[in-house]
Amino acid sequence: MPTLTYRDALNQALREEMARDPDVFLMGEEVGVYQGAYKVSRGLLEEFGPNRIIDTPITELGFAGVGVGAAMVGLRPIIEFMTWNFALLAIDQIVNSAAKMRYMSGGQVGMPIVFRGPAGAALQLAAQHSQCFESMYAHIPGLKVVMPATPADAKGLLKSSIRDNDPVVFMEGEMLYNTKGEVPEGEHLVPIGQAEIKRPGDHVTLICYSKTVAICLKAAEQLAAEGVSAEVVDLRTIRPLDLETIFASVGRTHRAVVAEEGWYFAGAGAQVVDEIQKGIFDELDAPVLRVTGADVPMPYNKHLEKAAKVSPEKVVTAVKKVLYLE
Amino acid sequence: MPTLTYRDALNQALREEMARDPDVFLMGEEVGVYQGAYKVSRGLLEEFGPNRIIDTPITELGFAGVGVGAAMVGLRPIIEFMTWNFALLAIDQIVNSAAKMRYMSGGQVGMPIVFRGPAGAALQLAAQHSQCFESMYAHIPGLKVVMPATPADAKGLLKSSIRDNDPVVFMEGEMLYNTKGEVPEGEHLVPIGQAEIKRPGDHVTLICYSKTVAICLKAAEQLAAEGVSAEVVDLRTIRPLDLETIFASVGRTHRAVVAEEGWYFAGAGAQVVDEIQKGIFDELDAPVLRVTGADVPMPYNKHLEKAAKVSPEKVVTAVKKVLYLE
Amino acid sequence: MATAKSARKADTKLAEKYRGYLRQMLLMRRFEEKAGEAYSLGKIGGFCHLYIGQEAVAVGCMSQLRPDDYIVTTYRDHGQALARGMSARAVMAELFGKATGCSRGKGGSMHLFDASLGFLGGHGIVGGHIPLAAGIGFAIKYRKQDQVAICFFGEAAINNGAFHEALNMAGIWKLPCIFICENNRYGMGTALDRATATWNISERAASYDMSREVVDGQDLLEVMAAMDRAVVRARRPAAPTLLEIRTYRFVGHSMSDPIHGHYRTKEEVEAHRLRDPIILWSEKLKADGLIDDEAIRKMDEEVKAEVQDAYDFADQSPDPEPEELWTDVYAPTEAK
Amino acid sequence: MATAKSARKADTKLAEKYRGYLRQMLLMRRFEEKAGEAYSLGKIGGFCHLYIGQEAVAVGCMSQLRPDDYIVTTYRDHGQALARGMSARAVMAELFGKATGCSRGKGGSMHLFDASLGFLGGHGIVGGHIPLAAGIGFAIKYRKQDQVAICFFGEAAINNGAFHEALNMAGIWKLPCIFICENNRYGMGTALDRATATWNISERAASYDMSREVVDGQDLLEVMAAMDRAVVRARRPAAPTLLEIRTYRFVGHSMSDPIHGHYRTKEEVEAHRLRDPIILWSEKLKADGLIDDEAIRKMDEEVKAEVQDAYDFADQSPDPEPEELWTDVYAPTEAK
Ligand SMILES: Cc1ncc(C[n+]2csc(CCOP(=O)(O)OP(=O)(O)O)c2C)c(N)n1
Ligand SMILES: Cc1ncc(C[n+]2csc(CCOP(=O)(O)OP(=O)(O)O)c2C)c(N)n1
Ligand SMILES: [Mg+2]
Ligand SMILES: [Mg+2]
Repeated sequence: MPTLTYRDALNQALREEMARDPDVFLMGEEVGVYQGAYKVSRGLLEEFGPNRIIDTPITELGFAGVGVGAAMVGLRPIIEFMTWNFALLAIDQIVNSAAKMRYMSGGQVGMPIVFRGPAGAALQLAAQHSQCFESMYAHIPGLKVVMPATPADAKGLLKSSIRDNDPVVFMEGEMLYNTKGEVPEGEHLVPIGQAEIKRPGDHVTLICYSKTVAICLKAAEQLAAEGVSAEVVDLRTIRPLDLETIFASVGRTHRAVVAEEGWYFAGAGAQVVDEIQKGIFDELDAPVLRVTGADVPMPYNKHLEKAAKVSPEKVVTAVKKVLYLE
Repeated sequence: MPTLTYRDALNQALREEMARDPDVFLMGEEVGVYQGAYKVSRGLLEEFGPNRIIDTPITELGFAGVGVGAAMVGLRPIIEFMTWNFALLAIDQIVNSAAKMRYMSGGQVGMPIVFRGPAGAALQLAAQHSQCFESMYAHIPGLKVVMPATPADAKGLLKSSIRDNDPVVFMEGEMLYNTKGEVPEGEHLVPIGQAEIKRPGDHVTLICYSKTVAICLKAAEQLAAEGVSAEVVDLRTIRPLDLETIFASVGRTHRAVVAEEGWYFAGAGAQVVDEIQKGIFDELDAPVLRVTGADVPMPYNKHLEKAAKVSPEKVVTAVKKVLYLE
Repeated sequence: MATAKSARKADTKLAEKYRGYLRQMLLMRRFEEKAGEAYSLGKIGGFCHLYIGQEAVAVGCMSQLRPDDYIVTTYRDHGQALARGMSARAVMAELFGKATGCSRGKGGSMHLFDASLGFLGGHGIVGGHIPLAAGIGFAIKYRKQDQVAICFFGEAAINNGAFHEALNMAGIWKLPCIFICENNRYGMGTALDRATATWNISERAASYDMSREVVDGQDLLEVMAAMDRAVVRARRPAAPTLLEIRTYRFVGHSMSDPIHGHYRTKEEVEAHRLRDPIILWSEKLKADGLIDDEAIRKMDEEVKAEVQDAYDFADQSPDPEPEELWTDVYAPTEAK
Repeated sequence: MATAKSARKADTKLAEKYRGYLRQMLLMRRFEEKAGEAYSLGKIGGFCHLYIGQEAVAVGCMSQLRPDDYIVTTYRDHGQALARGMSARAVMAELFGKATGCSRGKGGSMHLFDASLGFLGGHGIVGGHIPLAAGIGFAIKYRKQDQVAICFFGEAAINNGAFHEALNMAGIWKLPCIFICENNRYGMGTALDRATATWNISERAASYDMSREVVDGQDLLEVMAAMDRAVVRARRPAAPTLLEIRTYRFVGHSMSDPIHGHYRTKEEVEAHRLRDPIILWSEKLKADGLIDDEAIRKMDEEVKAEVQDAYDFADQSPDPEPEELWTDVYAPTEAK
């Protein structure tokens, strides 16, 4: 299997789906001439032309709405946000138009659209450019929220999202774009709504997604060295949650730690905790602990930023707590 | 003590605080000449004049930003959203400007501002006009989120919010405006961050806020008739959460049900559940159950809408589950 | 001989058309009056925004469209739905929240839809649907077709960022869109000049390299003529237009708003009522000898009967099944 | 005699001022060059947007302000901070993320603040700070004071809804705001004409009943003159202005963007470099006999030393204390 970066895996998914379906187009800031702010759309303008790769003004609310309108009449838009931080300007269109169109119209108007772009923090981009909003979108019925951690999942889930008939919020990671991994060629589809066990284990379940998957895998290694066998469950999709996989794993380990990059209050992890304690309360030998980003706007200084972020060490500490090792 | 409607209690708080502090002003759609879309600002234009009661164009993003700018130089704006549904257009200013200004500026620029208006569903306003977004705002460090359930709390919390030096998201309820209750005259301040036990009980704790408080009180009555003694804890403030009061109550009853009007996925209730199972895991005799609005865009038809909403019956059913009575 | 004959034919065809427009306006008027009645009886809930006084705008604009064109509009959508040819039954049933409604009772007054007629809602966020119209226009161009996408909105919406962002894209991409600003002078209780820095709304089109016209919305012929020009511009090769159509709301903003009070006087409303589009059009048709009072009376009776039938239909129609609460949140079908 | 003498005095005072402006522009230029260097060395992180080529805009605009006026700007804020009188040390230390930085190391390059100078950021959301400027203008008017609030933004920001909503309010409320559009022709890699339906940006002021001017941003005198007129309009009785100042970015959008490539050619950049505002101003001063090459060389040496000092200061300054992570999220003080 060829090894690709997460960026190129996304690029491949876009290329394959645009070749497969003439109704699919990509619209956003700098996606064309500039080849993408993070080069995810590199080469697509040359291959598909300006009718299908559309550079927009810096008007997130407006072009998100243009995407929604195009989807109302059957096109399959991929709307790229340069980052999800800027999508706050467009959230009205995502929540009030895209997520509700089918329902408000009594099922007459479909909404096959993908909103995508990098989410969360990179390095020293400070408060306005380092945010995670998946829990906001996952809060909304009508939306699906997908957050792949690996190149293979990035390709497989983006292809599934583009083919999906509902609005999908697809969150990538600037810090993930350069990560490498094996990616199946051609028709590789990862179904929305399926978590994956990225590392099997017996003593504790580490539930994670997007950037925290690599962190939890590191933590699992450190723990292994100390004789603790941790199972790493990559949610991959935040909404809908794959409760079956979560319950099966925690049902075996009886202990869980949820790691998410974003803030703790009503984060996606809180929902995971809620589901676990409700679904398999009697299986729990300890409270489910969460490791989240520090509950502050992201500081610029690199040491402060590092301290604000989730780390393998923080995950290990939480694991030891749920194992009552400390 | 005089009996007032929730609406008039808010009106009184606005009037008293504007009389007390010339830096306080009210800005929003229809707050002046029209006397407020829901008449919360009735009479204020006449009393304080057009310099302090400002009607705006229908530009939520813009006038929220005007409020933030005014607060940056020391005024104390009260920004009214006709409803919080429309505030999605302004969320960028609330999250990226208001919540981060103090931090980004290294503490130089304060943000004493209140964003207020009705939240949640009224009657048959359908999908775009019936939403609860408190969990989105409570997710954001830098913001405080306040949701009073009674006229007295409405007055006391609005006064505290206006005097607070941080951005406060203050959510009212169209269905609460006409509810009546005793309201202390004059200097009545309810501190932000303090829950209140609205009805004491021993067997189970009902955790609620805003519109679900009355629902839980009704449920508690029905339960009393069946010999179940339920304690009703009104959070009043969503962020910061009053964990002390929650833990004290659930620590005694060992069982809890959380009732919120909004959607279940990563709702504020999920955070409450997370805190409880983490904070007093060993005190729990049953999983904490949540009663939430149906996980769908709000339908227009009145029967469907009723079925979508939280009701005393749904709360009672949940209570019986956590008491293993069914 | 033959030509004279065909000329007469054309004449009578045109006469029928013109009488048809009167009937449409009457239907809209009677429908809204009935809706107001039903609202007071509690048969209709939520917000209910009537179109009384603005009838000529919807009729004039729709009269220039093809069946395959698209329309998006605001919460003030009853009249436009009827003008597009949706049945009084389907619309009234929707206001009643019934399963037989055009949105199956799930959308209500503010969210009328009929995809088969290209009537794509009924949207409740002021300004929020304007980018949708640009998106539909984008899709038309993407597919190299020649339909047009028209968008109705009130004059208060033109201050909202969504309006400007959408018109800018329509301008740079030359989308087949017609942006129709129904300037009824008030956004709820706020008069145009208290909310908008320019009195001459349509000038904002200059910022977007867009054609513009100011139209008397109470004069059906004027609306038809301006819309005809806009549609010609919009069909291939496409160019967007901003129409400012000046009209007036004879009733309150919604059923919960009095006709006059805080923000406008009884006198002002009465002065505007003198230019009732239905009266003006009736007078014209009578002057042209195309109709007489008797015929108008009969037409009105017919229309009232049609509205009563719609009312009875809506009243007797079933509510949606309880399971309907859970459907239409996500697509039932498999991925494409 | 006396008059001639005072005239000479005035002359020399003006001459000093003019030389001072040259020094400011040189300082900005050398500062940015050094910042670029430090970025490549990894001493500065995150995004870093340099101001090279646009110096005359900041200097010309700031030169007309009072100490009690207010400024808000974008992420491209280093030059403006220096032009407002913030020390090279405080700004460089902020870029280094140090405790001695103007935002105590928490804001960084995109979020420079100095409340004591009315320099209120440094904002990262395109268009998002324009309503803030309107709000500051609102506060000035609310307090019946006569300061002005100025707002810098790029030409790409004028398509964003926030720009339109803010200018409309500034227009209806006649706020003491000056909206300064630094038209450097590109928003990142997008040329003005690909994103904006009108080539003549300042015309958008017409939508908001606002005065406007188009200014050559490479010519310091022109910027000063236009800004002077705008400030006069903004002080009581207040009236807002939209200035379109045409300039050019000699470097990439940010440190991660090459100077030329996908979206503009080497030739284009070189052609614009011929109108380097620093060279043009130096030539003018020399022609007027207010300075000579030798003096300019010495001035440049001084400036370089000042920048090196700032660099060393930043480099040697301490990082914020770890506890700083948790401070400034909420106000420390009690409620008012
Ligand atoms: C974004 C947003 N803000 C506020 C409202 C509440 N609201 C509904 S209609 C309306 C007035 C709109 O006036 P106009 O655009 O002139 O249309 P008209 O009602 O006159 O037809 C307002 C403020 C809303 N629906 N959406
Ligand atoms: C709302 C938003 N969308 C996108 C971005 C990413 N971005 C940062 S600067 C920029 C280009 C802005 O160009 P312009 O306004 O002309 O200012 P300039 O950089 O030329 O000074 C973009 C797209 C952003 N910061 N905010
Ligand atoms: Mg209007
Ligand atoms: Mg630019």
